[in-house]
Amino acid sequence: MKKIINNPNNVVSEMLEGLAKANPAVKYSGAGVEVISRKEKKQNKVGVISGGGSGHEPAHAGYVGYGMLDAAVAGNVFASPSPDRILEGIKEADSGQGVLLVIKNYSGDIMNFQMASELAEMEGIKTASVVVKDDVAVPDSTYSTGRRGIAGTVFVHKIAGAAAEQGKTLEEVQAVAQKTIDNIRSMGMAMTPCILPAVGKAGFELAEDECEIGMGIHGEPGITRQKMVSAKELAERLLSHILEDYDYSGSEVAVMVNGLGGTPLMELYILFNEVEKILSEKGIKIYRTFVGNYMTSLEMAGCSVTLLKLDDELKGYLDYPSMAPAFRV
Amino acid sequence: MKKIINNPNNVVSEMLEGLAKANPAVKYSGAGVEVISRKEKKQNKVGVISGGGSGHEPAHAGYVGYGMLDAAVAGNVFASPSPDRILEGIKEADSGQGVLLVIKNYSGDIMNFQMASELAEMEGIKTASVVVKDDVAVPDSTYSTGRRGIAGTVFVHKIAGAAAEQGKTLEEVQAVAQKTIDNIRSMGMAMTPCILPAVGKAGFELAEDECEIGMGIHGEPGITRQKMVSAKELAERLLSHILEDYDYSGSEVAVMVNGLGGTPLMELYILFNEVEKILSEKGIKIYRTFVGNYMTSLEMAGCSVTLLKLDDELKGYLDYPSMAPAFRV
Amino acid sequence: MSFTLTSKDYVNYINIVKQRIYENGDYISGLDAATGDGDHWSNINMGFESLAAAGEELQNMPIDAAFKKIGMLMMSKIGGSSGILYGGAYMAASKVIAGKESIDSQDLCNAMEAMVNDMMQRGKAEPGMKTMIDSLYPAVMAYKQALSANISGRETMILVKKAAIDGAEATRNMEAVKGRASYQTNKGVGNLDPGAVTMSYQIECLCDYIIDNLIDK
Amino acid sequence: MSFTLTSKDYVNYINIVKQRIYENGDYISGLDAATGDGDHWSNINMGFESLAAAGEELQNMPIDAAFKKIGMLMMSKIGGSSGILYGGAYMAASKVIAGKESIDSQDLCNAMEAMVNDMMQRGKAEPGMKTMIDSLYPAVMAYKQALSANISGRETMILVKKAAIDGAEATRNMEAVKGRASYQTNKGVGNLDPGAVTMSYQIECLCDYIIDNLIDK
Ligand SMILES: Nc1ncnc2c1ncn2[C@@H]1O[C@H](COP(=O)(O)OP(=O)(O)O)[C@@H](O)[C@H]1O
Ligand SMILES: Nc1ncnc2c1ncn2[C@@H]1O[C@H](COP(=O)(O)OP(=O)(O)O)[C@@H](O)[C@H]1O
Ligand SMILES: [Mg+2]
Ligand SMILES: [Mg+2]
Ligand SMILES: [Mg+2]
Ligand SMILES: [Mg+2]
Repeated sequence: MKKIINNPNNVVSEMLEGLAKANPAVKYSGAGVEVISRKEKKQNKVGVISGGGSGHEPAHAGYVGYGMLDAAVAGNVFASPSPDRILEGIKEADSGQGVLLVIKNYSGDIMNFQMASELAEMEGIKTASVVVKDDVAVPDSTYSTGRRGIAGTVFVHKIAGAAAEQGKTLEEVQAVAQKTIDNIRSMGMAMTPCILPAVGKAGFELAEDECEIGMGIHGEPGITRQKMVSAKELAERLLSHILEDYDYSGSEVAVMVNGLGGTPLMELYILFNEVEKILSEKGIKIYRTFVGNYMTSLEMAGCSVTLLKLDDELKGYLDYPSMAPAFRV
Repeated sequence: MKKIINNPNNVVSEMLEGLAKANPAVKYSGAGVEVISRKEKKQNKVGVISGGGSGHEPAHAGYVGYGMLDAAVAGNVFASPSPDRILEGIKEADSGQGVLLVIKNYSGDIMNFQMASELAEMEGIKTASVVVKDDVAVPDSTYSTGRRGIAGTVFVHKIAGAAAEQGKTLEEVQAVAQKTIDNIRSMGMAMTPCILPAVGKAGFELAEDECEIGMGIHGEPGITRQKMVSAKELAERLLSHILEDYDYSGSEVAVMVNGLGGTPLMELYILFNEVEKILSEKGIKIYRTFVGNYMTSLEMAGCSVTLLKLDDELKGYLDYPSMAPAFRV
Repeated sequence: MSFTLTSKDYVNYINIVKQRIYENGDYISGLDAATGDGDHWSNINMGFESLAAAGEELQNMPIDAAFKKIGMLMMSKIGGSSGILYGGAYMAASKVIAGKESIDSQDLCNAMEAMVNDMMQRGKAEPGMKTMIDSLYPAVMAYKQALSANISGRETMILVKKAAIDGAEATRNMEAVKGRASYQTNKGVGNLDPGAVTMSYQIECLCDYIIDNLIDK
Repeated sequence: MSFTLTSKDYVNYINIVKQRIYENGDYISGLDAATGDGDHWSNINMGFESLAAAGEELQNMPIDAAFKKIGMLMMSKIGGSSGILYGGAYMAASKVIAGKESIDSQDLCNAMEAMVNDMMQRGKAEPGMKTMIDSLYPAVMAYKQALSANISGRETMILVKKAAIDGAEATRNMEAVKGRASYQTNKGVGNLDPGAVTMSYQIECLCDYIIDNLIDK
């Protein structure tokens, strides 16, 4: 393992300490709490928070800022933050109008955020939750945990954050966040594994010419392990899974081509170039595009493609200014 | 080699095509010319262009936008663009007040930009040039090529771009760009090699526990190959080279902690956290911080640290709005 | 027949299981990497490190308070699925032994039953879903049966331990429904569930501790 | 004694050297990777591919125009240091043979001399700095000497070729002053300069082509 770190057990706190020093608009709660929140707290606004395991940077702390999140709560690498941390995030975000929790659909996150929201209610803070499940690599299901939440989560932060900034109520913000979730689908792939700092070596291997279609952002298994394909074929493959799952035909969409951390921007743009061609052939109109590292998996090489179907309401929120350093609009 | 590409020979044009589709504020000249320029051309403003080999994304095309570059010219991977391409970039950037060329100090870039500026003068376009040489890993010299231009170049784009946007003359923009260059020092390191798409395999190897201090952004040799060190020691090492070369004591600086493409943001923030501690100990005040992938080397894992000494003039330009997607201020 | 388990004993046991978990780092990380996200060992290892670090404080508390404190520490230090599941479980256990300085065998069985119930409820999971429950649940069942059958404390502990280990082993052929292994096309069949394995370590170490230290030979 | 080199010949030669360069991809990439940025082969290979692609057009031009066109193609298709150096060199060569349909041995020598002069001026480099000049310069010197010594065309070509190859080999012990190898602590000593090697391939192939096809045996 070659990483620019000190002690593997301190990566989260040292990272957030660095992040808060670099971004004067946010403050850091300190080690053990791991909350990044806005320094200037707007009063009487619905708070929007998110969080999850670390290792997905810039998610989630990079999305704290005007127009987006009020606070982000970090767990250890790939581990949901605990309820006490989340509670601190909720308190930071609360200014009297309640707090929306944007949760990614993993059983650890669900259980921890659930308990945190109970603790918050006990302290008199109203909360509401939405659960993002955009990864079409996994069949949807109510019996099992079901679909994972991946890069599409960033769109939910953006839109819920904008609605909250515009003075919507908790119920309204929750409703528009849910509507966003209902219209998002993502699909990813990976080319190399990632290494958890505390573990020190990769959990799996991919051969020199192999990739895994549908792999999750924690290296969870995908659909198929196969020979590496061209950017064109990859775009076709990822989009076909998305389009089989949800009918985007004739609609306007926001597109995100997301890098997993180890894949250079050059490749993401080449992939987007192919994605655009396919969408335009299919008559799906791109309203706005985001290409970059938005929801990563440490140093993993790979990518995901996300589509969000837009209407005028969602467009308005998507276009609303955001000062979050990792998502400036 | 596992890359999300189609044909290795087309990576530059497909990337820029994708980039222009993703960013409606710019236009792409087309394959073979490889110029990204602003769609809305402000009249009677000094043009600022830059460029160089590809593989350093988001440099340089990501820095085209209001407040920063007017055009960026891309060569093949790691190869300076040819004079005819640069000439196209100059023409795109020209609106009657002349064009500043921001060149990184490599003999290929110098020769190609030099000829392009002669061609431009022949067509009646006034040009001026500055050469960025911030990499303290290489001793400065007038006899040899001397210091390489690396991540500090982005600050030069930013400041020259802001000065031009504010209506300064070509001479004034050149002067402030030169002043910026005079006050910038950078130092990098690498942990893994990168793979040129057309070559298909790495040009060198670094052992599982090795890094190379001072390696250039094209994998050019550094100062020492050594065992990997902690983030703290790395910050000390990189800064000591910088501070030995230039006296930043008592001054206010902009800091950039730049990733080479394969290093996750988590590690960059941890490194910055250490950089900040050292600077604060030494009484060097940080005015503004930039942490991210600004000047990369394909998928190379590694980083660089850049310091820019600021005065009120430079602060003003650094803080001036920029709409370039890779450097929003 | 029975035994008396104090907070001091529990802290001793924690130090033993902490070592056991520490030594099996590669193995457990590998299990979670095969079907999940690879962090289970680092989560649970960090959890036991912080329990051990709080040993001084824990051993001077009544056992109900110690369980509550353990729950809070696990919930906040481990994170992920295991942190909240263990955290919730210990807090639930603390309630059923409320007011006790130390506990006997029946109390321990009650505590473990409260734990598994809390885990099932919180995780919306049942036995057979390839989780840590598949080690704890059969252990609790065996414990209850042994207590009602009135066999020796030593034999009881051996049965509980065996049920936990067999339960963990049985996860190999189960299809995952909850947790990350459920994302696999084959639902993780063929691989042990890491959470079940670390659960079985804990039960095994606890039973062995009781056998070795609290029961007359 | 002399020979006549036409555009058609030059295109034939280009196809030969293109193949030679293509076959040595790993070797040349390795040389540039060792001391530079690893792109020299891909640059020059792409350049010769585009020259070959323009073969039809080139072979129907007078040789001065063909050289100019070659220069423009190399400058725009290769990029990097080599592109502009070769581009400028061919354009300079085109000027000294202006007005010629085809060239003889003296013309070729003059053209090569113009090339090396342009390279030295543009690159601010001299022989001994571990660049492509270290292959071309001695070749030109040998050529001039051979022409004034009035030896056979065949022998002349052999001498020119040898000088180019020896010159490339001599870069091994030189310290780099220009180009990326100059960044090395040891200035690249011990490694051949990739640009000198590909230059020597070109001169070697050209000399061999002339010997094999244009000179009576
Ligand atoms: N819903 C659930 N109910 C019960 N146990 C679960 C549930 N989800 C996961 N587990 C258990 O947690 C273990 C994984 O723990 P850990 O790796 O620490 O958390 P995470 O899955 O969040 O990374 C699994 O092996 C399984 O035993
Ligand atoms: N200033 C210069 N003068 C003459 N030749 C040079 C100069 N700089 C580089 N070269 C030659 O160019 C070769 C490298 O070419 P190439 O790899 O294509 O360009 P780059 O160095 O820009 O990557 C070197 O091996 C050397 O022979
Ligand atoms: Mg986890
Ligand atoms: Mg190059
Ligand atoms: Mg796990
Ligand atoms: Mg090169």
